[in-house]
Amino acid sequence: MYVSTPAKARSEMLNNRTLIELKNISLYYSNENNGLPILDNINLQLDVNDFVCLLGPSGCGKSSLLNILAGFQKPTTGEVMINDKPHTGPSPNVGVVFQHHNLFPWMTIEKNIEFGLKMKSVSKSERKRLVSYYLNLVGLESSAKMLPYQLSGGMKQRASIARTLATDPQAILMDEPFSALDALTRENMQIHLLELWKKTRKCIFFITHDVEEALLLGKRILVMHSKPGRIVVDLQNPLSQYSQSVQEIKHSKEFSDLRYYLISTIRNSKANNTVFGMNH
Amino acid sequence: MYVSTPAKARSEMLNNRTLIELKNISLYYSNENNGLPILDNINLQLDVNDFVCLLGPSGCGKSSLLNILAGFQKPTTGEVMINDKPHTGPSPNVGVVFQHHNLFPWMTIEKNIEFGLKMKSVSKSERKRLVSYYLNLVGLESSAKMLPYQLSGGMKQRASIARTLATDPQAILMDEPFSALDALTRENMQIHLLELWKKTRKCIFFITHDVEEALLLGKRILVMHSKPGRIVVDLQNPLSQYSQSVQEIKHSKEFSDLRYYLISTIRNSKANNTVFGMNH
Amino acid sequence: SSQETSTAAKNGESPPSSSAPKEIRLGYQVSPNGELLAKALGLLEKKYPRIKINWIKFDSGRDVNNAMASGSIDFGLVGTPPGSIGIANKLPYQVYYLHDIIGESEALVVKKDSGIQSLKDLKGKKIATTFSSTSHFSLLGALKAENINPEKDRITLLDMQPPDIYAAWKRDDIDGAYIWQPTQTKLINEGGRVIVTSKDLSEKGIVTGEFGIVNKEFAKKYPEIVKGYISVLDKAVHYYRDNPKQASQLLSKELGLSPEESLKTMKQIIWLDASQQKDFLGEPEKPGKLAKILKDTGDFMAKQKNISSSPSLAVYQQALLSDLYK
Amino acid sequence: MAPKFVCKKQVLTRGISIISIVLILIIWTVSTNLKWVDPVFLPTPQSVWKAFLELIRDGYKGASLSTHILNSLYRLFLALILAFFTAVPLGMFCGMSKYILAIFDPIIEFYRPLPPLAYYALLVLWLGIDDKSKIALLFLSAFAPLFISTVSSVQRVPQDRINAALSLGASKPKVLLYIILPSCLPDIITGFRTAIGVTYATLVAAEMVAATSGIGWMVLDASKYLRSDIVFVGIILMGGIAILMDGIIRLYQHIQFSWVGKQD
Amino acid sequence: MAPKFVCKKQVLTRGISIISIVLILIIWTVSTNLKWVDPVFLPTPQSVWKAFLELIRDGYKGASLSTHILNSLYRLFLALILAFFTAVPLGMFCGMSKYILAIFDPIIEFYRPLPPLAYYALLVLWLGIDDKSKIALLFLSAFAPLFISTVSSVQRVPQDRINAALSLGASKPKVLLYIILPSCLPDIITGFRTAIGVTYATLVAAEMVAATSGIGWMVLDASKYLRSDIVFVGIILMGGIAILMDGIIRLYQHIQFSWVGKQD
Ligand SMILES: Nc1ncnc2c1ncn2[C@@H]1O[C@H](COP(=O)(O)OP(=O)(O)OP(=O)(O)O)[C@@H](O)[C@H]1O
Ligand SMILES: Nc1ncnc2c1ncn2[C@@H]1O[C@H](COP(=O)(O)OP(=O)(O)OP(=O)(O)O)[C@@H](O)[C@H]1O
Ligand SMILES: [Mg+2]
Ligand SMILES: [Mg+2]
Repeated sequence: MYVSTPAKARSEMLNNRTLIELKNISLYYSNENNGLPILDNINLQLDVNDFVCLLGPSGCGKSSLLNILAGFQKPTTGEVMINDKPHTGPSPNVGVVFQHHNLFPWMTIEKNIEFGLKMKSVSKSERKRLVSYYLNLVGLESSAKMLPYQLSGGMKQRASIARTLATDPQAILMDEPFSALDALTRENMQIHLLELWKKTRKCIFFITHDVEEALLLGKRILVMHSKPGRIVVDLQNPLSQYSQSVQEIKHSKEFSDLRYYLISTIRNSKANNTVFGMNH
Repeated sequence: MYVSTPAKARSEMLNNRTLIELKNISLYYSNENNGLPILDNINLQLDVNDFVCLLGPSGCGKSSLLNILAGFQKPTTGEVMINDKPHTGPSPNVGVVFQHHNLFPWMTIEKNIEFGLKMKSVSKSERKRLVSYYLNLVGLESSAKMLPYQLSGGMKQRASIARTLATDPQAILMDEPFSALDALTRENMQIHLLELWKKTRKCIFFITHDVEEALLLGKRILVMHSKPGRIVVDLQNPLSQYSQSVQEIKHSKEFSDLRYYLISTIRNSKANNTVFGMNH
Repeated sequence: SSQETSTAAKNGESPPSSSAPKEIRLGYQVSPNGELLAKALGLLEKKYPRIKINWIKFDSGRDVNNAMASGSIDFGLVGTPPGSIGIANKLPYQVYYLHDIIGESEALVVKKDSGIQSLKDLKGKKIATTFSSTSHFSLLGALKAENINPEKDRITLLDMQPPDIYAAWKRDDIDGAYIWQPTQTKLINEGGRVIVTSKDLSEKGIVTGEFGIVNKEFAKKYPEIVKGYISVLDKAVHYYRDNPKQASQLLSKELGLSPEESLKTMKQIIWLDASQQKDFLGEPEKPGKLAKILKDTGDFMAKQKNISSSPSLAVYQQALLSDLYK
Repeated sequence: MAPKFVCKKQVLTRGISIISIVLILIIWTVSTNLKWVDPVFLPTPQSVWKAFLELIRDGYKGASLSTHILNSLYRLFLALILAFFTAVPLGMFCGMSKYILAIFDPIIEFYRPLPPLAYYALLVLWLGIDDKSKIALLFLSAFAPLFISTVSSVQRVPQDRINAALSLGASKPKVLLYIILPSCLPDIITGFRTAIGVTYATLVAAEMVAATSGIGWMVLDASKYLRSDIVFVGIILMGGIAILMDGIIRLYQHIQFSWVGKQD
Repeated sequence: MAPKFVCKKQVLTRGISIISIVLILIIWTVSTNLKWVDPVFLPTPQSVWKAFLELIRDGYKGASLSTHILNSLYRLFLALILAFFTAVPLGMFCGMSKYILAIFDPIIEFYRPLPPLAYYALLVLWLGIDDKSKIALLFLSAFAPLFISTVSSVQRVPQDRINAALSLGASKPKVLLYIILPSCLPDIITGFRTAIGVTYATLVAAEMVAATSGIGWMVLDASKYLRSDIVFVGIILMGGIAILMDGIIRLYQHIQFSWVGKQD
């Protein structure tokens, strides 16, 4: 796998330095939501070589948290630090794969992927090489010259993953990146992502609603509860140490125990906090 | 569960009359895609009380097929019939849940759900009742007065499901409706949908990339291959006859056999037709 | 050119390169007078072949005033009302020549079936004219002379351009108009009757005319050019007096009329040559009567509240270049 | 906390705008009082103020200042309302159907760039010298920008959104009313703002013919007599009224279209 | 097959447009030849044609027809180009930052609705009677619609899209150039079309003072002499040129902005 040099250099000095830190974050969107905060007193540290998976019920504030990490959203109170400096706006150090693809609609897929490289003043030949590498990675070679509206939902999502990966940021924040993919494409993408992380050890923050995915990918797993959004579980994933194949991991006892534990934690959040049920 | 009368009446005369029929459909988008059709010679009949799940790799043409069924897209060749009449445009008989939510951005969630009812000239009090019923169904009571942009991804998807269900069409076409939902919300929505179908026996066409979901929901399961898009599997799902609980079904031998069969069929499509692989 | 050099030589001046400007910019208006004829004959070009002559057309005295104020032209032509407005506002120009006095070319034309026989019958009628023009001034003057107050007698005066006047006339929206050629003839042909003309009014002392103005600086710097241009204008007037047919032929294109019609309108104003100027522009000790005409015009407009105030006669007198016709 | 923040920002922008205006006023005062510019053309603020007081007291040529303003506003509003209720529906139909567009397109494309001064005589001939021809002229100048922006914004409504509405049982007219109109409204309002500006700018031309009242006529008439103090009073009044109108529309835009630019 | 279908549709719309034009020509011919309208105001097509041939042969008042047209187009294009390269960047900055907007907003809001006829005298005073003041007037009339549409379209760019670009390492100027500009271009082009129309409509006013050439001046001058045949030649030429210009822009829009209204 090709990785540009700075990333390689970084990957060699494996350590636990904090990359992004949230201190006492809370978030309100105007005065709605019955005065309850969307996010309440969140403290979180992402290390330079973390792979964090965030689970939580729909609407609990996962994307909002990601927006704060990315610098898109100013928290109502609290501080966000990146590399020990205040993090006040979007930064090229933090790549983001959005929940909705967010491709530039007037650029072909190729141009979309090339955009970040152009912004980093990568040379033309290198750009070409990287674009074709990432197009291949996400299986979109044959759609390189198409505009986003000409792609299917899953293809758009893949293109937007490629666009972010191509710029090789220090941290990658991904908001349910694989949710529109079929099982097989998804499996492939998971394997690619894990390999990428193992090689570069860059910080990945990965929102998913699939507990199994979180267990297979994450070095660390967070669970959020809603109303107000807060982190209730923050565990090191023991499975990430294993070197077995995916199938083996999936069939291990630890996997199904953890899966059960996480599912019941998430379920708990629901029972406690929402009226959502099957009472009809 | 509340269902308005016409649907009830219809559900009583269970039969196998064809509701939507595709005859020799093929589809090209302008002259791209190397001259290959997106859809090639598709023949398909949806019965009035069918529950069809469509599986297939990303970009194979599932959404395109749905667009044709919905009357949004004119096929390049072939005929589409609904109730034995040519189906040339969008119709209130065919409700659609889009892959991307497609809510009306200036209407509150409540107003979005009410829209279809208003168009059907449902009385105001009835409208109010139905809106609050469906809001409750998808767990969005507390967000009723919010605008779409104020909702999370999963909430938007649920709102758009509620909007379509509320109008009670003869057929419901759903394009990966649960893909942005967390496992639990998803499970709930699946149960709701299945119950709805069992009560009303309306025609449901359900695109998903989750084989298990297809097995749990579908009375009939289709698999598409890509380049060109065509239906390679069309089987009656034996599991849909079972009255066991979801957990029991999931642990049955038949379930895992079918699951394995379907996954390998989809995988086959990939191996045959795309260069997408892990060769790096 | 021989004439030019000889004049320069006679006055013992330095050669034209230093005493003459590179370019003379003249703002003219399409009025059947000596300036237009001089332009058509190319007399100025012939007189100063080494100077670039730039003729710039204007459609109203207001625009000439603006152009003068912005220093865009050296010579200009204005009617008495805008001229006195300019002088009252101390625009940087002086009068060097009275081109013509308006006669029958401007007149009050009314519909034959409107029952208007004289100015007295205008009560309650709608009369159109182009505001701030010589026609407007004449109309107001005529009414005042008859002691008619437009407001009291409910005469509606409408501000319109000639094409609109014609359109409104055809629709019977107006009962009459005080207007110039060629619209005047058109109205007469469409069932109009002349009640009063500017010629009648000038006899009563309500004089309107068109005069030439020159930038103050320019006049101070190049008095010979001013004199030279006056001789050109004089020559044009005499050419017209001697060959009216040819003159009308020459002007017909600029006027947009047939040669016959052109001749008719040319005859409807009083052309003045250089010898007649002394009377109007006067001498340094004895300012001419144009100052009085302008003062009257200014006073009248001040009374109409068109301008805030009209200065003293001396101001108007100072605006006349009185040392040209000794 | 959040609302407070918004308030502070608004106060700041308001403040900057006021500083910007005051600065211009200062430049105006200084440059005129030091006679850098001929006062005949750029009068001093004092003389403009004096003229304003005079106009309030005496009116201008037989009508009070408020009559002039109200007459103009009456013409303006009538024209704008007419234009809005013709250009927007027509624009929506034309945006929906290429065939309907093909009928009207050549006509509108042709008249649109024509200078009002070039065809005003025709309007006078057909409609007379009363308010009718003036309103027609204003109407014509408001119509085109509104029509263009309506058509192009209708053509830009996502097809999926229309399909969604049709599938929900909306008839075509209802789609037009409930889906396309609200989708386009932000664009239409922007077009309307342009239309107001253009119409306003045509006011003087419209009141050039046979007007004896109206703020546009006042400005034009005063300029003939080099009464630039009155011209400036008129210009400032016109500008002020226009800013007021535009401000109201922008407030409406701000309140009504919070969703714009936020959908994904 | 698909492209064929598109072609057919295009031919059909083209056909409808032509029918629409022919219909107007027929009404014109019939109504004038039957003298329903005074030929002084609405000349017959024949006489207009005759005048056209005459103008081609002899020109109009000292300049050939092509000189008139080219002079006007020169003024127009210069003004439009200037306006485009000032209004669009300024509008983009103002759309990005409420503070920058606050500086310029009061000025532009104020001058925007002012009638050119009201302040033309000032322009002449400052810039003289040459092309400069004419181009300035045209520039001012093109500036406002372009500015407004730019500002409002920049304000409408989804924040997420800007965030995406920033996260991909684009600096703020690059976001402006590579993301905001292309996002707004469809709106800006629509604004530009409006601006062309408005500027064109101002052409007669601009050529009213001290012009001796220009198609606008020709129309105005001819109308003074009630030469409505020449006025109509001028009007039709102006309309024709405008349609041509607009057609080119629309073609560009059609080719360039296929993505508009299709994104989800
Ligand atoms: N702009 C906004 N204004 C008001 N409320 C908002 C806004 N954006 C999000 N919210 C609210 O914040 C809460 C959390 O939203 P968020 O998008 O973070 O959820 P999420 O965890 O990402 O959910 P999902 O898994 O469905 O994407 C929701 O209740 C939503 O209604
Ligand atoms: N407007 C269009 N123009 C050209 N090609 C298109 C267009 N829309 C879709 N396609 C192509 O058609 C193919 C099928 O697209 P479709 O959206 O039907 O896939 P899908 O099966 O729904 O995929 P997914 O599961 O990713 O949503 C894709 O290869 C896509 O590139
Ligand atoms: Mg989310
Ligand atoms: Mg799809």
